Amino acid sequence: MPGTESMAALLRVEKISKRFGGIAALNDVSLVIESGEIHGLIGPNGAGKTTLFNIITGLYTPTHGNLDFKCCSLLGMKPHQVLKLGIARTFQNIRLFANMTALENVMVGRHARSHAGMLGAVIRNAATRAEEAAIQRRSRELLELVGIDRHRHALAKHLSYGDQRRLEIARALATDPALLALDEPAAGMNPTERETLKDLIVSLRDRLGLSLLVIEHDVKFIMAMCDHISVLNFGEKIADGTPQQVRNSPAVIEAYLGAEVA
Amino acid sequence: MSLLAIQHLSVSYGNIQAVSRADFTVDEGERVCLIGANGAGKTTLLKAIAGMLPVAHGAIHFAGQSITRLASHQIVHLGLALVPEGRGIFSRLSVQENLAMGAYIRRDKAAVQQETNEIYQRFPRLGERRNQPAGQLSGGEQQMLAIGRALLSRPRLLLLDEPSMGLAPLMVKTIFETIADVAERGVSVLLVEQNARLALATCERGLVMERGEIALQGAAATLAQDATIQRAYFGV
Amino acid sequence: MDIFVQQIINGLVLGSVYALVALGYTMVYGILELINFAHGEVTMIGAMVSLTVISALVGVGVDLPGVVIVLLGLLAAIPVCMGVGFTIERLAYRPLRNAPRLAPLITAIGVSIVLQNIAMLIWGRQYISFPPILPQGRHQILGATITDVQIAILVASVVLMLGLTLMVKKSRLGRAMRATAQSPQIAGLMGVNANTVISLTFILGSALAAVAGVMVSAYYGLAHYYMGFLLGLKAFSAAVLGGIGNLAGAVLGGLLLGVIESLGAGYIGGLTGGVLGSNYQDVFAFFILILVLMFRPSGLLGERVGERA
Amino acid sequence: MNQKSRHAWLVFVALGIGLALLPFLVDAGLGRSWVRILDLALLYVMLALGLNIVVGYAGLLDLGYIAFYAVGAYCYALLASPMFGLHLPFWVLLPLGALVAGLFGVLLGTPTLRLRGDYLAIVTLGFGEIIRIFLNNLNAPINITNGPQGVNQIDPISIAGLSLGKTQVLFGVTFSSPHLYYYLFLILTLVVIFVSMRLQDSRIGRAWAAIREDEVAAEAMGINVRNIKLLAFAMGASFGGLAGGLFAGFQGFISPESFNLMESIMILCMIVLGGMGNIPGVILGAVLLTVLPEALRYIGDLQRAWLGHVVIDPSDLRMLLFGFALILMMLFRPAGLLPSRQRKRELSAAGDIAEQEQASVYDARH
Amino acid sequence: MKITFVNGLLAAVMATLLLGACGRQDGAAKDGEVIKIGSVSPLTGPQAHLGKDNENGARLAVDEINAAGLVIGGKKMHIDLISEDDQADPKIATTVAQKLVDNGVVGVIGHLNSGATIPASTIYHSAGIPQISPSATAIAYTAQGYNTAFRVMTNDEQQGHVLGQYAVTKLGDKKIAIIDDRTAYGQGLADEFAKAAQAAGADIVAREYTTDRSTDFMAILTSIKAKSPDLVFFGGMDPQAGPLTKQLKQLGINAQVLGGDGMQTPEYIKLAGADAEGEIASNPGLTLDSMPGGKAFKDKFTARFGQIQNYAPYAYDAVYVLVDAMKRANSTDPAKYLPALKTTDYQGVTGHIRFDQKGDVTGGAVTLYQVKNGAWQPLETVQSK
Repeated sequence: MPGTESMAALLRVEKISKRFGGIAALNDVSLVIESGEIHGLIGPNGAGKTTLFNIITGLYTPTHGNLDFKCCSLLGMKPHQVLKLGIARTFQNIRLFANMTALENVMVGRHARSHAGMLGAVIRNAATRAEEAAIQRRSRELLELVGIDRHRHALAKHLSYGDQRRLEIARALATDPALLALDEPAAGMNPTERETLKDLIVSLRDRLGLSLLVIEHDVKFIMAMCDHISVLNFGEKIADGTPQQVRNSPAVIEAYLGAEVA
Repeated sequence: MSLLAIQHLSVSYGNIQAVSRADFTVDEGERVCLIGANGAGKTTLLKAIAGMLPVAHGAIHFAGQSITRLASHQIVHLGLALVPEGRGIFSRLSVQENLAMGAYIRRDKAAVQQETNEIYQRFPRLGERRNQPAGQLSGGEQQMLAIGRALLSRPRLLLLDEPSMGLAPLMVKTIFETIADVAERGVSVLLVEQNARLALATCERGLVMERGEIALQGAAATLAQDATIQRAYFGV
Repeated sequence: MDIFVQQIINGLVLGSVYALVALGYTMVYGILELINFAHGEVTMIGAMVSLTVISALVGVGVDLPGVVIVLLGLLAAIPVCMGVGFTIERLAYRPLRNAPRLAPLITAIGVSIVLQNIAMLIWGRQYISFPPILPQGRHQILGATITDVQIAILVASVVLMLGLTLMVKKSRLGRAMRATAQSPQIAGLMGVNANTVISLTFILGSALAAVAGVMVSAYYGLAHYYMGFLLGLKAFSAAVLGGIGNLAGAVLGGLLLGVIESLGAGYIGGLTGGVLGSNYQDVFAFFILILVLMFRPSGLLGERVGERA
Repeated sequence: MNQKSRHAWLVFVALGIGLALLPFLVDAGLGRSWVRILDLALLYVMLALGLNIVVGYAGLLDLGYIAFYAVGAYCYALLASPMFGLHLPFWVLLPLGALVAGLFGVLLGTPTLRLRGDYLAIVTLGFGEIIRIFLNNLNAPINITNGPQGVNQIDPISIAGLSLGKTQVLFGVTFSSPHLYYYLFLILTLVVIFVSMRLQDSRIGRAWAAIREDEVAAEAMGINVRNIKLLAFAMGASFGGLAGGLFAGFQGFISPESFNLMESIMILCMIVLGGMGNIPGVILGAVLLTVLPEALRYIGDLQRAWLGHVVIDPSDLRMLLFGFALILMMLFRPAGLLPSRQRKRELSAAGDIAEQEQASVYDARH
Repeated sequence: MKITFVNGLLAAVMATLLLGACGRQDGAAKDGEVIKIGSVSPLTGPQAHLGKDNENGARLAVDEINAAGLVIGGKKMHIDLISEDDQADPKIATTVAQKLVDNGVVGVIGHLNSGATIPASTIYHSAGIPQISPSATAIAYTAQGYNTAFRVMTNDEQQGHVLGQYAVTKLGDKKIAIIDDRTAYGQGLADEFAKAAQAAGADIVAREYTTDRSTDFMAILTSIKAKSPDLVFFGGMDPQAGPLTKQLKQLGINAQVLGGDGMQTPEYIKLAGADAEGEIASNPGLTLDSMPGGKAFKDKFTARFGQIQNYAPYAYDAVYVLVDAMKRANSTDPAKYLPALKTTDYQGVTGHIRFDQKGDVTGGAVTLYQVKNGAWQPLETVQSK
């Protein structure tokens, strides 16, 4: 599925607004994520980035607007349904299953792509055993891909910070997404660690043909990696374009970057 | 004589040693930054100094007094304040109440009122939202609140744990200006920061932590020129 | 019409009793997120101690007005309950501060059983009756009857709630309590000794329990070593209904639960054409409770814990 | 067969023989009442394992669990007693009881899906009470449950014409009724243990663990939180329903007072005390809390043996000591007597670096 | 995994074996042959005060008999009273019953509640051990066809019938409200009362319910007030009856309160205070004071245990009835003295005790009492059917 229809719209966000009580968190935001691109989402704190994220992944329902993913509208879908369609995510404040092992975390990610039910679990027939083995195999592969296979039996909460971020990505990948949404994946990492992460993200696109949506504050990090960047400020989109276009946008400089960075 | 003196300090969680044999000082009026990779033990070190974690070995002296075995609520009284990682504001309390908590140990109401007003002048956004729950502030505003709150305990030494974490570039700039300003007024600063370049630019002296140990220390300017450091922490 | 007014009054008085006990639950919950299952038992101890003192005073023939004697009983009960509350927290809860969440629940149940049985050893298995020394004045409101004791209970719960709210909202200690509730570590950085604040919360909650215990036994005229269980359960439901951890919520929840029970007992028969009777009053009360929580999962005045991603 | 697995087999066989002989040993050493206590302990093991699915696996605090026990018991009692003149066989009644209880689990679980922690606890508590009140009052206008009088003369379980309610001589060995029930309960307990183990280590078990750890993340990983929660409620409830049916047949008489809130609380105590989520722990907790109050009956005899006479009436002390035991066990083993693998680690490395370093990184942000 | 299960279990078993071993030497030092009689009632929980009362009644009888010297079949006998706590829990009741059987008791006085008595009776029956309940009133108890089940208390039907008739014919109250506490006892009595009262021509204007834990009855009483009944019948125990009477007066309801044996206690007067004045309740049997030995029993009991709660005299009589049967049968073997028990004809402090086919006390009288000047005064004694 990935990469075949290059440069076709994968996710179309149309005039999304979201209000909490009386406060508008998002106002008429539209953007398009193409198949196979890394799309950056930046903006000052409180600009509505995470809110948009939560709307795309089904955690919030927008007040107005529409979302189209591949063929269908995502409106009214629950997170688990959105995931089933192929959008997976990570969380700003890492949300792993802290008391499960790294391997178990990734195996949970395979839930939506496997079927064994109650009866299978109890009688453990051939089909269930085969499925279980496949889940394990795939999970190991993903742990290897993100480079933490050696920690597979450690509890998630015992992993180092960087490894937790990587595990979260592996868990999301286990759901076979077409679009992977990363919420501040580099937060709390030093430049060297960021560099490694950037390589991983780029390789996900290049090797697996994934599309990615990334929120990040580190301008250097995001500019170096993204094909396309959207900028939010006070709930509105103030810029949209290639990294170069965005970097030179006066509105972005004023609201976000500050004069000397640009 | 140094304001803060750390001698052979070790801190453990269970059987994992997070900080081992750290030695350093912070002088009166000095700005010192602590840089290092994730999990190097920086936050642990700050927490141990502030009395939030028990010390396994070694000693901590502050203003000539041993605070090695004191609890955090006792240490505040001596003039040491920590702005914790993640800011640690009381999100359900109002902005005003958060500041009042900062002055919890003080009884001089008039002066507290005076200083609170100064903070509102310095950060007008806080003044505008003084009756709102602090949880409704944006990340940058919360960081300002956390710093303002710490200042209200009238610290001689301010410990800051990653004040730029998760903030937009413009906001990072504002926060660091504030830190510099605070130091100008004679408050000593010990700063933990991921953004090593910025940290070394703000401080006079730098400490580099690796795997729980202080691997290197020296003048900030010298460290900033160090090729190894540039490679490891500047991402060049 | 006067029947309806009477039912509302009945409910409000019953609800004030729930509210008084619920306040103690909610205070402790607010700071520790712990259901202090032994709180009902502390109420029972309060009732028992005050009754012992009151009976002794009446027994030796002290010539004082009834109200004064009851107040003396209350004065004796409050410090005892404070001591009990302090001890419970110190011995059964504090060591488990960092243990898995349900561990203190089990010690709370253990404490509850222990307190009941100690009370049984001290005061025996009998019901103890309250000497009839309080003024028995009755008043008519809109065709309904209300007594002096009922008025006193209503007033006391409102006054205590207002006082507590004021204390928690405005005072230095109250602010420290709320800060500790959110994060004991950060509060420590501000100079707050979290252990002291938590102890004080238990002590304050237990003093409230003593007041509630005295009122309950004075109103119903009896006390028994087993009385704390049901009272505690109802008060806990009330606290949850109002939004546990919220003082005004505890009182609102208490009053509402009282009124619901009262109206349920009074009108279920009529509403269901006689198919269900007052034997279903608790079903009715729980049903409303469940309904409320379905639409407001954090109780009526509870903070909406918005899901953050 | 290598050395190790041979060793395991030996243990297994010894265990089987031990469990088979247990009622006779206990009968000879302590008296038949202890065989009854064993029977009850096995019922509580089933109940505790059922509640463990809801609380231990899925992390849903349920204080009304006893309702499902009641549903199973009444299912059996009403269909195998003079009450309606029906006398269905046990192999219809036990699955039926489990099924009906499971349905009730789904029914009662549905409105609680959005609730968390203590709010969930109070709602489930309410449901438990509602069921008990209905059972207690459905004797009018139509008599369905016989109200507070309870249902009497319930048929004992009878397998292939062999009534477990009477003393039987099989293969030349005399089995009293409690002995016979012991073997039936033991077999079913082993089945329940087996099912519990298999479920824990399965796709469904992982999904339960995931919602226990973090519901939002679980949903974001494609787990249908609603269904998986209801599955936990239904599964736990059906274990309860099964145990309830057995209880009705064993006891011959049931009334609503056997299904009060305190019972729910005691079952919760069993799993927390034993070690939540860990099957051996839960079993130990159930056995301990059934046996302990009965063992404490001997304090009078102990006093007589050691002090020559009874100083304090045992009935005054029994529950007091029980309360103290609960507190002390929890203080010394806060994660339970046999904590689960994960909880044990959770405690031993109470603050590991990664966690401490980031514990509060983002929590203040919205 | 199962290893730990067994280890835990074995540890528990070992502990109890040790304890049990210690416990098996009781009574060795006493002179004469020892026979064991069991006494079971709730000694913890909300009904503990009544349970302890039963035990005390039985203990008084046993001590008297031992002091007087008991000779059966030419041998000197010593009775050991083994008291157990059933917590008013049906499940614990069966365990405890089995424990008494294991212990070799030859007869049992108990249990207190019908809910505990009924399941336990199956165990006594299969062991062939006679059981006399001093207080269980549910009809179902003796309707099971067990030849070992007896009671010295009138059942709900007998007492309810007397009360229903009395309310209508003697008190002349036609508009009647009924409250019960939804326990087996309260509901059973109230239902039988309702039947009898209706048969006598009364109009049941209200049927309300409470629980055996409640202390607040304002809501149901307010509903009742709207129906302005002449009489309010309460099926339940004194802890509810007391405050209920108080609240009834407080609401200004002008009706006679009537109750059964659960209300005819000194506790009721204490709890209701001055409001108890004039209210009526029944208790099976004749008045204690009018019985031979009744006054003496009361004095002895009060001196030793304090106030009689309720059923102590019945427990006391039950012990004597058991021993009387043994004496007549000249044996302490349950199988041998059980037939003698059936033909009991014994004058106790609660009345003249004879059993019918089912084991119910026959021809038992029911006495009605009224509170006058703060004390229960007998009104009249009625023969039950």
